[in-house]
Amino acid sequence: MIRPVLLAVVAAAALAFPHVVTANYFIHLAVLAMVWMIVAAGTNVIQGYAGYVSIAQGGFMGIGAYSSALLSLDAGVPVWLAISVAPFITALAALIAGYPSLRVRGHYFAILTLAMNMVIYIVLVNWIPVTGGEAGTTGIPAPEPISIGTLEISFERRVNYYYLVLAALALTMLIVTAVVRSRVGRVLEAIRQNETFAEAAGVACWKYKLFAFVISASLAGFAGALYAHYMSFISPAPFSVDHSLNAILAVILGGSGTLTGPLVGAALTVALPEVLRIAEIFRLIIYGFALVVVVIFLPRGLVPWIADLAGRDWKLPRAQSAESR
Amino acid sequence: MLVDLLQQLFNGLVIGSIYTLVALGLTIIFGILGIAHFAHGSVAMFGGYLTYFLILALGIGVFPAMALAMAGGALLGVVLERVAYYPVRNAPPINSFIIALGLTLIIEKSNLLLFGVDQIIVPTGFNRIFTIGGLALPELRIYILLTAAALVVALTILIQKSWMGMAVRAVAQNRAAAILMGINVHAVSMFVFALSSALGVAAGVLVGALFAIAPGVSGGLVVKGFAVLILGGLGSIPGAIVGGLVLGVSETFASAFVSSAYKDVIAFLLMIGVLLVKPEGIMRRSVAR
Amino acid sequence: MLAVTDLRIAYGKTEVVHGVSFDVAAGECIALIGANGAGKSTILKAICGLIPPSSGDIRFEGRSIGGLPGHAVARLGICMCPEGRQMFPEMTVLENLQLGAYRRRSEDISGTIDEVMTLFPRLRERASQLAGTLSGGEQEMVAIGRALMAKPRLCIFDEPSLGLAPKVVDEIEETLMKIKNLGVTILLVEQAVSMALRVADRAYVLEAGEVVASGTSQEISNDSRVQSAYLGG
Amino acid sequence: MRRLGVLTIAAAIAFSPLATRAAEKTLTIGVSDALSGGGAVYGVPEKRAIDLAIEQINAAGGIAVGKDKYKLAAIVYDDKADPTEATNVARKLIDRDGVKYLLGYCCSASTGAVASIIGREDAIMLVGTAGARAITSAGHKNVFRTRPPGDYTGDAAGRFIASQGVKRLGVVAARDVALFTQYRDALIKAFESEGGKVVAVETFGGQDRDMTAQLTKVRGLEPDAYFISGYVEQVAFAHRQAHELGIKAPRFGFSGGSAAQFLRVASAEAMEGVWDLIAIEFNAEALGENAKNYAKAYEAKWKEYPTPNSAFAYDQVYVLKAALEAAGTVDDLEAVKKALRNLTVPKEVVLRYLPVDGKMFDPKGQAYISNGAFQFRNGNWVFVKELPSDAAAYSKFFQTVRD
Repeated sequence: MIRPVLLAVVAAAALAFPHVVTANYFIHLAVLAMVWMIVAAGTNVIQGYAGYVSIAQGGFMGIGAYSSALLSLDAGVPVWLAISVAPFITALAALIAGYPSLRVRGHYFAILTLAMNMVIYIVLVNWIPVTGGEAGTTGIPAPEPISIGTLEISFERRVNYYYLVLAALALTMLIVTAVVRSRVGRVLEAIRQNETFAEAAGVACWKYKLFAFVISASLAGFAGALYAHYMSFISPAPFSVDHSLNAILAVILGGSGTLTGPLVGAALTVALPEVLRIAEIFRLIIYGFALVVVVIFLPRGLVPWIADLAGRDWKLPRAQSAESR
Repeated sequence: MLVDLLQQLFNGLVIGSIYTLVALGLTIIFGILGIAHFAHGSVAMFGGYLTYFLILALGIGVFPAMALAMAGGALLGVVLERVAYYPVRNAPPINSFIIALGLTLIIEKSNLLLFGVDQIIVPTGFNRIFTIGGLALPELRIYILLTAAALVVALTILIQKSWMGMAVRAVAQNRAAAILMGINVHAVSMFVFALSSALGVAAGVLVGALFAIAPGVSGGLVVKGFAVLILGGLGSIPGAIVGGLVLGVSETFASAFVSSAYKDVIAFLLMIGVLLVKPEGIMRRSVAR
Repeated sequence: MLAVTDLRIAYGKTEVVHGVSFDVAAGECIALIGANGAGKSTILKAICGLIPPSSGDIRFEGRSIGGLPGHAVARLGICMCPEGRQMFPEMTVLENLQLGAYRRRSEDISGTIDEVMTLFPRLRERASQLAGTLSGGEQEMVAIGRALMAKPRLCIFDEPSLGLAPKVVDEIEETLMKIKNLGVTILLVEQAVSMALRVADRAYVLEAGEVVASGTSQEISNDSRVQSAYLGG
Repeated sequence: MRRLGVLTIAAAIAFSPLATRAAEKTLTIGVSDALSGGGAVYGVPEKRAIDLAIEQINAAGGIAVGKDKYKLAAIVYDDKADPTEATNVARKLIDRDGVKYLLGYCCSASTGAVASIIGREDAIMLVGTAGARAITSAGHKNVFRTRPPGDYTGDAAGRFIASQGVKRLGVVAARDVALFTQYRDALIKAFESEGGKVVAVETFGGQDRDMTAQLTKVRGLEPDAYFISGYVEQVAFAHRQAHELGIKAPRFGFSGGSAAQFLRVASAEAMEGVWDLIAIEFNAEALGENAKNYAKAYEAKWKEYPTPNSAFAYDQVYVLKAALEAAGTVDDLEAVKKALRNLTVPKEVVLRYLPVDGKMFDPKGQAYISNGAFQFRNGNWVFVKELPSDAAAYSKFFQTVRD
């Protein structure tokens, strides 16, 4: 009963936001937060459901961002098409990288994805004729304006871009929800809880893991594309390992293996430093502590914890708590 | 031309000996506890900074300062094990992994806070350069090789000959049996963290003497360490030694003959290749041998 | 020497040992016998501190050791020769034996090594071979020798004959007799019931986590239920 | 850095017109510079020079705009020389802090990123040390730069190296910082047009501190001289390693660090005889009274001698002051832009600018100074000679390029 109401309230708040908080800067932050929510929602599929830590999400975001930017800049592809194609390009990259990598488990997989991210980063930095190197790529166009009757909606305007990203986020959540509530989602949870068991039960685990990995990556790529056309400028820096860690933090903080947790986590990682107005360095130290403390004391993350505190039966597909295993 | 090859080989070995030290610390932790201790590079950097400030503050030489810093590093290692990893020892591995990421952030940024953002260079005073044929052998690089070699030998003796070393190997090979022998696994964990952090500090000092310690250096170092680990086999001490030198030399040659821009990529390709073809690494997997 | 009273053990919420009591006197050899899954190994693990008991008492020489960590139990002189031998596979035979004496690491152990090697001459030949490369029987010898290295006050054998050829099982029986005759207190868990009863002074029969019979080995051998269930009679 | 709660900020924005009316007028400017990381060797001195200039201007009564006197205040953020961070900082300064004048900007990549988006924003950007050509050549009407682009100096440097009798040159240089690549390309072109031959171009990346492999490779090709350029932190390592490899041939370079910055990494022995071919950024002896006073004041305030390029940033503030006073407004950006474009070189500046058509900035907002050759002798940089450079001719070419 309570969930549809809550959902409606959140949706209404999101729609009203740019008209209530009109300061450009806060709309800017909200756009960034939603971009990160898309990344975190994707990361959650591989990390929260399948139980595999991928430290390549930042890199995949970069692939999406650069492919969309370069398609529209150099190949003259319409921006709408470029943004729509970017997740598929990223998915292809993830498929190629993931197919051999998912033969290994646990730490090996994490280290391998870390290496993947570093390779992507090094290529972005060094493939200067294409990417522009560390100095980045400038002048990335916003999506072409849409005309509805006489009304022209320009995405150079921040408010309009806000609604674009909001719609993208809604689409993302539809996809993720569909995936985790399907048979695939149940198999992924089985893999997380005991892969050997699942394997023994005749499940071709690698197919499901690969699927989860590719979905995660392509959502990161989607977010990257949205980011590129919003900023109009990209450089390799936001696609480094640090930002993959940020995605992992968002998932862990909010509640891994829940639908809402990663969104809350991502919003917090964007909003906290602004609210606290603290120096970057303290922020990162606090992030570090947050990771350690949450893993030790709230292994299920903030959202399930608060839900428990509220004593409500939120029927979220949620991770088994660590201590019960 | 031969001189240039030898020069590159020598340079590669010097870098490789540092990679070896980093990888040794990572490998014994992984062998015993199954933890990918990502914060290791930041601990190494902490050691480098600490050594630098000890040299300035106490007016002592680089080796005594390094010894003190290694003791400090050992202590830090014990604290990390107790406070952060111990509470999640029975949880799924993903938890310890995320703890490791959190610790990396904490230590890395605390270094910034404590020691500032400027790059620092550990002063050694080893400025002489020996020349044999056309081969230039800077005194500093020779000392780095020797220091790394001495630490590797000391570690090998410790692990092979002492009771504690035996206990470490026993826990790595058969944890339950080790407990039945009366080995305190928690004490071994702490010992391993102390030992590996001290080694990491030594590596940090060498990096700081040869190049510089600065924000961002640790990330590269720890990733190279893991590349070595995977090359040599997770948990293998001889693997770390051989893998470190192989990586150092191949990187130098790649940089000279293929592309200095993509030398790191080459290292990763090597690592990914090994993982896929021979996941146990080029040496056998074990802390034992 | 060892007194177990009303011991209960649970895995998660499932209780698998339901109030077992038995005792071992100094110098005695006691056998716990029972079918697979009767809870024998679980009881041993609890005694050795590898799993905590949910209730009940384990006393060793008058001191309660229930819930004590494994290494602390071992240091009191309770030594287990575990099921499946549990070698340190990439260490030499000699190193495996040395580790057995870990609780005596401040003492000179060369004499004990000599004694064990006299007991198992084959181990002397194989001293520098890696334990993981030995045959099952040889590994069992290493496991027993390793347990003896600790100069245990109580020596626990968990299924020493498991998975070994009949000829080797005979050798193991012989060895156990030798050890018993050295005056070592023994707690033996076996599925090879007839062998166990030949070695032991007294025996307890476990079924589904409960003691269903106890007495001298003679009495147990003659018990009709035991005969029909375990001795093929 | 100001540390205020969001609410306080909101309040400050809401009530700022009131506040200005009540108190004496304050003009808040934004400063974005690399205060940490590899760019900090340029960014920190730059920020210090700006602080010093603000302090001096305020002590002298502020800026006279029409009938009002404005005191300057600065909001300073660390952009880490990182392009993304720098654009975020620009957003914060413009959108959140309501700043109209942006100063600082030491590093090419970060500045280039901001310059690429600033055209759409309602703000004026004054660039200090960042040398990538595109920052001003892109032609945004609200960007002005005191430092000349890298290729302007590189061309003069290439001719100078050839004039030193060098026939075969080995190049080891930063891989992808536009300032250095553009300088390098101009240098190679000029050097080869004088009949020289470049035997190898080896590069290193932003985090590298080990150039031994590249140097060893170039050493094997036996060049007459080396050219090594990049940020100080790295170039100092290259010189140290060249020395360690027993390289005796002359080493030319381009990085513009102070002697102290180099000596933190390389010994005086390793640095002896090394050339730095730069725009004559700062040299108290060569530049006269203003420069001497600047050096004295900087040293008194910050307990260290100013780095060469900090003067670009110092001059930025006086340029802004002169333009605001000429425009007679702080709010009408169009008027201020016009004033900047028509500005003659203000008397307070430290560097010796070469005006184009009598104006400090050319039509693309670019200023020029002369170039010079400095050599490291006995632990310090010594000014050896001026390199012939034609600002007017370069400016003409500059109007035709966009990258």
